Amino acid sequence: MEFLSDAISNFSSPMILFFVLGFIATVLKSDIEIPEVITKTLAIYFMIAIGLKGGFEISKSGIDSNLYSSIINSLLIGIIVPVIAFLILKYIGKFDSTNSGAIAAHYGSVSVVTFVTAISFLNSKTESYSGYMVGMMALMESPAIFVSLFLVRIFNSEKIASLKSNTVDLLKESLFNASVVLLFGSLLIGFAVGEKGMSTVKPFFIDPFNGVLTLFLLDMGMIAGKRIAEFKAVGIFLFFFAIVMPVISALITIFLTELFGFTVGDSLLFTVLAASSSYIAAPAAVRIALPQANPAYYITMSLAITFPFNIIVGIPFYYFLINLFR
Amino acid sequence: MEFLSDAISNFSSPMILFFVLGFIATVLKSDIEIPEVITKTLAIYFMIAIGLKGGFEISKSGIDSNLYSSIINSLLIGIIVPVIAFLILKYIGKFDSTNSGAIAAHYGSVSVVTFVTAISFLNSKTESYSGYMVGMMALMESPAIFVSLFLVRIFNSEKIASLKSNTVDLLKESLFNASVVLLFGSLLIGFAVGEKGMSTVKPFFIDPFNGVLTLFLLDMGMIAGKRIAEFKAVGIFLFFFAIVMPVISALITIFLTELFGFTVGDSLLFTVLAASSSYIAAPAAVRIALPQANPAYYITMSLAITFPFNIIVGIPFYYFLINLFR
Amino acid sequence: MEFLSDAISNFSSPMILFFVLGFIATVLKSDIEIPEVITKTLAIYFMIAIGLKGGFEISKSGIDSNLYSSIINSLLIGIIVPVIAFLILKYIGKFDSTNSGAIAAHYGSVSVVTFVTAISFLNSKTESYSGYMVGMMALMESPAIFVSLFLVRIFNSEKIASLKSNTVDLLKESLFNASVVLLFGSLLIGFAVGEKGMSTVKPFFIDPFNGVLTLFLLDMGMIAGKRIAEFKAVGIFLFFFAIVMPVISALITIFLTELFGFTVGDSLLFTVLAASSSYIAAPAAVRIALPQANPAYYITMSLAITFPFNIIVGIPFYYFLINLFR
Amino acid sequence: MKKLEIIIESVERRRVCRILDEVGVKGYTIIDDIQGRGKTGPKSAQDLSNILKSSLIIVVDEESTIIKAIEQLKEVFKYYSGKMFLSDITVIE
Amino acid sequence: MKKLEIIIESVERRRVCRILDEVGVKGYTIIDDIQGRGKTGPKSAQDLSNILKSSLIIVVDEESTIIKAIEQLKEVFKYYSGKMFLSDITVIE
Amino acid sequence: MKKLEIIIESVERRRVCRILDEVGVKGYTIIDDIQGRGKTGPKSAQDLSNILKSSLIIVVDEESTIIKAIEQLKEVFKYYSGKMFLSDITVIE
Ligand SMILES: Nc1ncnc2c1ncn2[C@@H]1O[C@H](COP(=O)(O)O)[C@@H](O)[C@H]1O
Ligand SMILES: Nc1ncnc2c1ncn2[C@@H]1O[C@H](COP(=O)(O)O)[C@@H](O)[C@H]1O
Ligand SMILES: Nc1ncnc2c1ncn2[C@@H]1O[C@H](COP(=O)(O)O)[C@@H](O)[C@H]1O
Ligand code: NA
Ligand code: NA
Ligand code: NA
Repeated sequence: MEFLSDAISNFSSPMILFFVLGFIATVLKSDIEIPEVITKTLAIYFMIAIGLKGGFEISKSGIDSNLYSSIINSLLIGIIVPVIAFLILKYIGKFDSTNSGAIAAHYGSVSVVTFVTAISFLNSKTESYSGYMVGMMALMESPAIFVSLFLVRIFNSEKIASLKSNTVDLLKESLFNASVVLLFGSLLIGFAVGEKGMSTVKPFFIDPFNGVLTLFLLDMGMIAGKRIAEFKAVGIFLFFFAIVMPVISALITIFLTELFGFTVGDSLLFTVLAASSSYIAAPAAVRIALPQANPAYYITMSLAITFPFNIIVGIPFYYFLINLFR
Repeated sequence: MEFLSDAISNFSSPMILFFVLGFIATVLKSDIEIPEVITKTLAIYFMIAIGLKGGFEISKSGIDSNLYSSIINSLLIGIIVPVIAFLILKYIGKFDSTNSGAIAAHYGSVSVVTFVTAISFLNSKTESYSGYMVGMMALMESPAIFVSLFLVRIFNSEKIASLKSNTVDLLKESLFNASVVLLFGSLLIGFAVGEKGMSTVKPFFIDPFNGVLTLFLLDMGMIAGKRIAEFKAVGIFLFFFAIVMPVISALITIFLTELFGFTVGDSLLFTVLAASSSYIAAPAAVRIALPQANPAYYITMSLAITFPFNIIVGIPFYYFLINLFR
Repeated sequence: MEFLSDAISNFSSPMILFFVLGFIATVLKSDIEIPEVITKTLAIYFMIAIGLKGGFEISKSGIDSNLYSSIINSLLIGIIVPVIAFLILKYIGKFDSTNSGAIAAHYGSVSVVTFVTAISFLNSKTESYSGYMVGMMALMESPAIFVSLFLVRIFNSEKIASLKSNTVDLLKESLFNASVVLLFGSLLIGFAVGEKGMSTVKPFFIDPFNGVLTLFLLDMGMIAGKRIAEFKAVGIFLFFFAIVMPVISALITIFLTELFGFTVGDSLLFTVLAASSSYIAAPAAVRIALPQANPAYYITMSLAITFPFNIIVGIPFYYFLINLFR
Repeated sequence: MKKLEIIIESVERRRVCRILDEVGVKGYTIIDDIQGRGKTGPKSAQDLSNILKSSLIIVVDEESTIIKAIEQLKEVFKYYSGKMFLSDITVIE
Repeated sequence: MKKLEIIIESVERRRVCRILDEVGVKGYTIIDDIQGRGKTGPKSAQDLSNILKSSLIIVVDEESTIIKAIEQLKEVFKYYSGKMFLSDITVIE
Repeated sequence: MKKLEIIIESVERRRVCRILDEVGVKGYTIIDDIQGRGKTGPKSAQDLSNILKSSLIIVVDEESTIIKAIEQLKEVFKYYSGKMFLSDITVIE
């Protein structure tokens, strides 16, 4: 079976193995300490690197006709995924609207590192993808958060108790969110600088990319390992949700991308974006906007269950599914 | 016009574009956060890298007869620029001696990152320069600070109210200042290790240099963007001073380098050093030595006005002027 | 004399020169500040890099028959060195058992950066070594610490006054110690990922290795320079011990490796491991387990005397001795 | 004079400072990135967002100003995790 | 209410928190990576292990609980370097 | 016993410690890289030099020693930005 061999070869990439090492090390209580400032800087590095690369690809290939359908697809996913997540949590999981909305916001938004890992997976398959997919990721960061807050407001108007000034803060923070600005900015710069400009930054932003990702995933493994201790707080329903929801989002997205006729590479990236769950932008926004929601839920689910699931099993599985339908 | 095309091509380099991105991001209140420890480490990286490269170049080319005139030129600039700055501030700007001296110290001293950006500009023009120019930069860091303090003392003897122990602290700090030691040290090491030694460090200190500079300038853009809020505190006179003074320093230096007969590359680097304003060494020294001076003035002018002006407009403009005179 | 030329060529490598620069800069009170988080991250980088490289080498060459004798040799050194150190300190130096044991633990354990510098030395000599030597280093980190604690317990049963819970903490911390887990983990991953996996991380973990080491040694030079101020607290006996003990350990190890018939490369690495003194794992463990011991002794000796001695004089000297006996 | 020590989760630090500015306190000092444990469990910096960290803000001012600040801050503490401690202090300089 | 400020060398920070948890204090706040000087000389972060740094732990609780905590903590202070300071405080929130 | 809390801009931190050493205080604790706002406006670490940051230094000692320290420190506060706060405290260990 191709899926199995893909999964196994994915599993034997240094990135995934270092993620697992970090996870195990933390469970064994070994205090490998990657300082937080490094983690944050590497996250910025990745956004610049994929932005530059994406923009440069666009400048070479031009913008094809799929751009518009890609934008529509991004926005569709940004609405459909949080709505489904919200309904499942509220009506099957019997969670209150606030917690349902808080979690839905995370699953509707996206994870940059999952995307980056998927790109690394595609590269190892020599499967191409469109440069503007980085833009699609930037596009998908915020809408689902607003959709989720809107759902909470509809279902739960009087209990929404956050402060007035919050909404303004939140809007500003989401629109000009650090990662949105960095991604779009780097995309534009990558587009503008051409071959010569790219060659000057290649030895820093392109060549060591996978190695840096390895270090970062070691760190992510440790963060996930620490979070897994909160497992009990999450409970069995949310645990399964954190695995099933990505698959649901993936299936919907595979269907949509099939409809739109995107390439295999673009389809996988869309699918991974839909299936991934945010753990940087969404937690910050949700903590401010929905303070009554329990952060132990969404942080643990995103970091310790969905992220590992996606990078280890999800990516090769979605790739297998996409190829199955062709 | 060649200047325009140079300015535009400078403006479309990834480094400058990321500076602008950082600036815009901050103005839009996007909280991209490059931790301060990273900024400080990158500053060290640049000093080592240019020191090593400069030293290695000297070891290959030998020290030419221009070295002595270069040293004289460095010291001349280190005296002339702060004196002119001081007189303009005191007699045209009507500032008190303390603030005039504080600002003059910054414009007399130099900015490592402006120098590094100029080197990157020269490389893109395949214009050569002498390895010992890094040494000239190290030489130019401190004298102007002492000249400025001396001017304050002359013009304002009784009001100088800093503590006794300060002068000793200051002398020690300036002579064996971190950047002076690092630059000279790396220059010596670059000179000593030869081809083989250089090749072992090249993949870290030479190849990714421009990429690292890109990341650093993103950060500088954000720092400048935050500082620009203090714009009002600075006032219209100082705003113009922060743009006109670099041009004055540049014209003087272009005249001097013409006199001495330096190459275009060396002349540009001298000009950029003269035109640049310090924002690491000088603020620390001045804050200790002249506590009554207002830091909002000198920090904002150096970081938020002169630095952007020099790297975006100044460098190609000075290059144009230098070529005009040949 | 070959030793002299080796020592001089070692001394003119950029790594050693930057160590010296860092040392001098600190003595001159220049505040070059490499933030601690960077130092810690670089230490992690080195462990991953040498682990990966070692594992990959094993996967290429296979495990040879020397593996078993290497393990025995590692354990032998881990017992002999701390016992000798303890006896010298207690009976010649007249130190109490607690301080003797504390210092013995450091000299029995190993220094990753000394090992890394030795690898860099071997590379410059194009002398090969076995991939599993990284594993030997990991193996040698903890045993000597336990042996030393055991000696203190025997010689000084009633005065051992550390808290109950400490022993459990300590055992856990030593067995699943961060560096042990990282080294073994990276070794396994390097073994598993093969040529293709290695090539994806090479531009980050292999190519810039020596350059990163240069930056790290600048930092180590500064740390050593700061520690040297505690020189007086250490006293003349411990000062000589910090130089003579590495040579004793080296001689014993050279004899053992001769017996076992290891290659020159492996023998040097074993010798350097035996001669090196821990300054990350051992201090933390000893501070917890033997709080009455004086940290000024062991930290200063390890960092400010033995480490510089080993990387500057020791490595080429041990290499000379090993070749002398063949 | 009174000293008010405010421990507040990082995401709300900016709002707390804004409130202090509005109330017109003479000044305050901020220590960021602190950890702790309270009734809502441990708060230690183990995720990539900043939501599991706190800041410590120290305000020294007249009792009346501090009381005004407390009034306003209580609104924040309704929803967000943290503590406020009050004690006596003398301002030397 | 009482405020207990504990300055303890970093290697023992975890044990101190464990003791506070066992004694049942309501909460505590931790500031890591602090420097200082005491009778055992300067403590500043200049080595690669963490043994030359301290943490500051602040506990606010009823006097009785604080006294219990102090009893237990004295054991740690027998062997490790640090300080404990006690003062009065009012809990607002 | 008295507790003196000194907030001083980073460039002068070393001098303050030197003064404390000279006066002969028993010890002190330093928290670096703190931010704040006072009458001279906001102090937050947004530049490459260290001039826009402060340090918090805590000294606990006999009243007489603290008073001596304050005398000496006032010289520094004439020119540099910062605050000194004094309160009562009990030393446990
Ligand atoms: N009794 C206490 N003493 C000191 N700090 C506390 C105390 N209770 C809570 N905190 C701090 O306030 C934060 C939030 O507390 P809580 O809202 O009770 O979870 C904790 O993470 C601690 O940093
Ligand atoms: N009198 C004091 N005031 C404030 N902090 C102190 C004092 N004495 C000691 N410390 C702190 O406690 C640590 C250990 O002190 P010691 O055990 O006396 O060496 C020092 O590094 C300081 O951080
Ligand atoms: N009322 C206050 N309460 C607490 N900290 C203060 C207060 N006033 C000033 N500070 C601190 O002292 C620093 C310098 O204050 P100033 O000299 O008034 O500008 C500020 O950045 C704050 O960190
Ligand atoms: Na998603
Ligand atoms: Na200048
Ligand atoms: Na050893």
